[in-house]
Amino acid sequence: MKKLIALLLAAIMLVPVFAMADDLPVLKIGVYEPASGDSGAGGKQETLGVQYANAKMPTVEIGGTTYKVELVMADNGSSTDKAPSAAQKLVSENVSVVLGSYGSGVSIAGSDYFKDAGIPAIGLTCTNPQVTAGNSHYFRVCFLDPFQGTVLANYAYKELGATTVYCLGELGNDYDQGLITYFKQAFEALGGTAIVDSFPNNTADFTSYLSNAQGYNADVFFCPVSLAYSTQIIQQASAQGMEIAILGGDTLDSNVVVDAAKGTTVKVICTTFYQEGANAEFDEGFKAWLNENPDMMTNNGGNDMISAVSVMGYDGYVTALAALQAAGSIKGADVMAALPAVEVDSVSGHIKFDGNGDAIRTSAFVKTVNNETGAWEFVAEQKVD
Amino acid sequence: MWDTIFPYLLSGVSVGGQYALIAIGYTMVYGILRLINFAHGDVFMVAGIIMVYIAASGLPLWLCIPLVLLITVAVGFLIERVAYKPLRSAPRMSVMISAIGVSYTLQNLVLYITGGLNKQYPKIPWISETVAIGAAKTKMVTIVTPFLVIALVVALVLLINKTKIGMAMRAVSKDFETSQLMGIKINNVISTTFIIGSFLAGVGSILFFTNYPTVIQTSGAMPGLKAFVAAVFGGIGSIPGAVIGAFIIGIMENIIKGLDVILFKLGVIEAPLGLATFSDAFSFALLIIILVVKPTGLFGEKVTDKV
Amino acid sequence: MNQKKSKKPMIITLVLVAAIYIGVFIAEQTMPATSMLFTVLKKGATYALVAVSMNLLNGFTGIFSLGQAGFMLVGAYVYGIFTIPVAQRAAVYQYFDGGVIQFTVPVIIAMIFAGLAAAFFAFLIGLPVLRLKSDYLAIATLGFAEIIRAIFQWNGLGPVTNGSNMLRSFPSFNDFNIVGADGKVAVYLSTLIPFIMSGVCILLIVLLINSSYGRALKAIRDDEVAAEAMGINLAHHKRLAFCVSSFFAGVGGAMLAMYQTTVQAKSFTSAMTYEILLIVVIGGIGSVTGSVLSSFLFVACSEWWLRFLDEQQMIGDFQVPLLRNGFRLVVFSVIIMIVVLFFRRGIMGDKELPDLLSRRSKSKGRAVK
Amino acid sequence: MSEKNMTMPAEPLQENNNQPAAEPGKDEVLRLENITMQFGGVVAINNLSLKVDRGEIVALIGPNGAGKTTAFNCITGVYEPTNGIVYFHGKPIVVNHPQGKMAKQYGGINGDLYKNRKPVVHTPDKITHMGIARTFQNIRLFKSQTAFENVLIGTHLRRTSNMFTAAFRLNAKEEKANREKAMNLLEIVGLAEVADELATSLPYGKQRRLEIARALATDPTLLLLDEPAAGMNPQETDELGEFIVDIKNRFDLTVFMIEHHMNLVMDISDRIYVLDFGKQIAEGTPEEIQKNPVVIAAYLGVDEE
Repeated sequence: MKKLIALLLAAIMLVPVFAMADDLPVLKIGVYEPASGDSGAGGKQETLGVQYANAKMPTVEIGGTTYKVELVMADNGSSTDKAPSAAQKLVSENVSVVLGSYGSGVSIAGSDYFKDAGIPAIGLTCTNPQVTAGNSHYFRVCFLDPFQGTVLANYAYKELGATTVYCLGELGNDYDQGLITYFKQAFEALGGTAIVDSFPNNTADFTSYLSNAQGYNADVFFCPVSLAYSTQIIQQASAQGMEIAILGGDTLDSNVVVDAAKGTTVKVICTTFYQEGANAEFDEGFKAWLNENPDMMTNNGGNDMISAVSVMGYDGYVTALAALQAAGSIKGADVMAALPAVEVDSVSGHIKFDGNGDAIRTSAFVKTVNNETGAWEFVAEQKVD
Repeated sequence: MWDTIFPYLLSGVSVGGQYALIAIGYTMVYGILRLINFAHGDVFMVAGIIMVYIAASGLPLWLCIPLVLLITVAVGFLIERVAYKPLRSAPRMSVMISAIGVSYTLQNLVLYITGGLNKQYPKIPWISETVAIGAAKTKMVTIVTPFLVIALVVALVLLINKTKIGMAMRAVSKDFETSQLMGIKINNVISTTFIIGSFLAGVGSILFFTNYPTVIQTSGAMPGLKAFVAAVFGGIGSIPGAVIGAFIIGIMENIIKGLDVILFKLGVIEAPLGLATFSDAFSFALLIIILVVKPTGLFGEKVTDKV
Repeated sequence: MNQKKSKKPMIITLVLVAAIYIGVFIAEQTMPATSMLFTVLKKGATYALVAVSMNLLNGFTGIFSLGQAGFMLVGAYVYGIFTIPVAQRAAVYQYFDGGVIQFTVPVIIAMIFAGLAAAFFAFLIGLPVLRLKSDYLAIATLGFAEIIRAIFQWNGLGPVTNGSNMLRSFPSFNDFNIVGADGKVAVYLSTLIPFIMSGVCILLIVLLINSSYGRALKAIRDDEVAAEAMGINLAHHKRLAFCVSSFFAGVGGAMLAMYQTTVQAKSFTSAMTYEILLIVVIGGIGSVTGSVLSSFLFVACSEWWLRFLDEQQMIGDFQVPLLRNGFRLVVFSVIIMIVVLFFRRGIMGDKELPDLLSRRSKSKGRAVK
Repeated sequence: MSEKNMTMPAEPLQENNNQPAAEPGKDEVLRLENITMQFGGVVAINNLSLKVDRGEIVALIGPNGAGKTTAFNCITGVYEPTNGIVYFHGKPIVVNHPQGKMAKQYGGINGDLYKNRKPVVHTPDKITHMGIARTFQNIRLFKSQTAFENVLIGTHLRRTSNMFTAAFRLNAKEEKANREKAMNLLEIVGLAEVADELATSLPYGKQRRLEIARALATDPTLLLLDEPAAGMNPQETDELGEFIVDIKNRFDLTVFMIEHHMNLVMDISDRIYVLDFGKQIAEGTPEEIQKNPVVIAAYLGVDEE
């Protein structure tokens, strides 16, 4: 028995030796994203943005030398207990900077590992303030939940004329719970009532929660949950013939959601970072790239619709390169030092960090699903001052 | 008030029916092998995945469904032959560990195949249509389920009481060794049990995933455990017991999800207590109460083991 | 175990163990702290303790319990709750304005609390379920773990448990490193400390197993009726084993918290218990040494050695087929099934390192349980 | 004989009425009073009454299925008798009368004899604690442990240490004493040289002796032997006979044994009780029993394996 295992391991240890060397010096960027679990779909789409950027800008010139940029992927399995080893994997590969993650919980879970290794991290779509709060190594290119929560609350109250909102989040998901809390604050400040409810993870049967919303006579069903759950909720809502609108955060901005809502009567609205069409050049390039790579297409949910998380992935990569160049070194510490001053104009707009390391964002896009055509429709660009 | 509770009952009945179909598999296997087949819930999940891929391959649905059931049955049969048969003489603990191993393997296999992403379950015409019952709207499957379950159970009970193999099953579940000595082909009986169990799990998965149409490797775990609880609750070895237990659990857990609203409507509480958190835990609380108070369950007959 | 038996193997064992500890210490000072090796060692040490604690029940007392994850959860939470710096609490308990507990206790005390809390839950659970037969007991304990999980996630307890949100910024393994004046780490202890922690705990368990009580537990495992006829009080001894096992599971939970740097109830699922059970099985039911060895093997394979299976590999220009995210776990579970089916005695059977070293071990060859 | 059987219940009955806590002769070790054990419809023991005095070797014989082992199980607390009292050194250690459902459907003898007495139930370990040790008809050794460890476990119940003192080896003196005691016992039963062998790897006869050694380790005053000579050849049986007498004297024991080997029984026992179909059909010295027609009838054609 022991022999068997020993042999097996010996064999395993040998394999990586065959990895090919490259003539250009290599610079590693860690991609810390869920490829499996509840947020797997979103994580893959976000990763696509990074991969596309890497395909477009495979090399970068830093301090006179040109480096080949190599992406090191680590699947954090959308769960806080798998996160540490994923983070540790990136650290052990000596990446210069980490991009990610989709989902705030795993970002927080990985944070300390990057911190201890002195590697800066750039959050792409983790919107919970706690990710960057009280640390100097975590940055973020997207907006924050207090902002998004306010935007959603305003929209629900003013545009949808809602007075009662039923909020449903997943137990133990920091993104859901955070956004719901800020939404509740903002919405009740406006004079509405928000009822908060949670479901245990791996829930499939949402019918009773939908009944709850009706039971409370809610005007809006607010569920900023992972794609795994939001699709379920939409389909079951249509089965129960629910009239009230389903409102969600940036996680809902995905073609998976569109497919679920297509052909139903369920009204799905969400806030997001980017509206397809705002940057024609990127759109075309990205779609073309997807169509060339079938497995990328599958990772994007089977069609070439652009979800905002991909854009954020792209922008994160751009920001990272800018930081590397500004640092003039591939040492994590130097990059960390350079990041606060970095400013870039990219697909999702102008990116500049505030004292917390959060990109200063003043506007979010609101979009809704067209149930016939099965496409996102731009509703409004919401600003909060 | 009734209008408030009715939707929960509806959800409860439909999910209960689906639990029932899984629970029967548990109760039969336990009745014969005294083994908690931890992998049964995963067989149910695998059935769902198979449907996803077969339907994606573009076969017509009327062909998909029988095909899915066939493959599911094959899977169940193989599991028994590969993972349990070699351990026939081994202590119970090793068999149970093997069952856990199988469950682990199936989940990881599906994780690998699906890449860890939720898969959309194909829409099966008729049963996924929406119908209105009074105020509440629901899918056709919700109404179909209980009747289908009852029909299947009746058929099963007939099979067990009227046919030769059924008699053999009863004999084996009464006394394994003796019936072996009496020349009953134990392995055939056990295989048949697994085949029936997997078949029902397959049917259950079709109903379940039509209602809640996404499949992921963990989809089977919770329904599996709850179905087992149902089986114990109804009395291990008793098929009607399993079915009744399943319906009770299905209804209760949905009532609990809605308890906040109900109490809210009754004016007992002003703000929700978040009791929905306990919708899963409740089943297990019930399990433990039953095990402690009446280990034989509602309809189980006493199993006397020799001192 | 007989006084006539030579002490030599014992001494060799102790020397080996000491050598390992020294090796760990040296490795930590010399090798880069970012190496995957240390992650494996830290997590391995944690799992080793939990696996041994489970083995005490399933292997030495013959109680088939599947509650381990639940007790780890209790331990992890209690540790977190009592060690999060007061300054940080406002941030951690952001939705429960800082929570109710506004003090901290030293790490060691917190770990003991963690163990005691887990043992207390075990005591409560044990009262009803320990009377149950093998697999009913298993499913009941599994259920209890799920219930505990739900309780800790309930927002009603938010001010204490932070509801379903994660606990974080409590002392982690890395905080054991001694930082010099220059802000750089002077002495690395982040791997040695967990080794010492679980080493001490495992030593305690071994001492118990080899004491008069340990023999009584083994007697219960072998034959309850005979054990009772020898005047061994079944209920008392089973409860004892259950509480002790849970105590150390709780301590293990606290260590897991330190390793993960964050704690969240939702990750303590039955899947975690299954993993630990499989570790015990691979190591050999009834062998402490086995559990320890297989913990490190298991962690190393799943976190490190087999990770390459999750990524596309090129050998020359040839792309190795099948390698894709998740393949690692497939290979892994197949290995486990092979062990479960064909190597049921696991790595060590029910032997310990000293048995292997002693010449007598031949005559002591034991039957499969 | 049979009228004796009828009169037996009478005396304890009066006894209970005037003095509930029976006060028998002080050299009486064990007394069964109207013990009846009923499993569902089956009456395994029917109103069995017997006594064993200090220093005696008393045998309980009877055809297979006569309820001998059931009697042992009632004494040692494995079963709770449907009705009757077991006195040990004059103290009632088991008291029961038909309860609940049993009370109604139970038509047996003396059903209401002990109505006025509170049932006393002890788990087997308590009874072992009081000083009754037993061996098993189908050997029940701890299979994963050595002969030495098997005996050592027998010393556990007299421990003064608790879990912590034991784990931290604060009970070293006691531990040492126990180990010596165990080794000593192994020498007495002549198994010293196989001390480190797995119990289950020993030959049959040695396993039986080991079981006795293990029982002795619990410091009993009464030793219950369930077919100690089962499966032994005549020579081994004779040795066993001497051995039993020897340990009886050495440890000042009282021995109550179930046995099929008549030569053994006739050789060493002072008195013999004969059971058939759960009823006591005879009692007396070996000579009386050998002459007793009822016994011969009961045994007619019953081979003594």
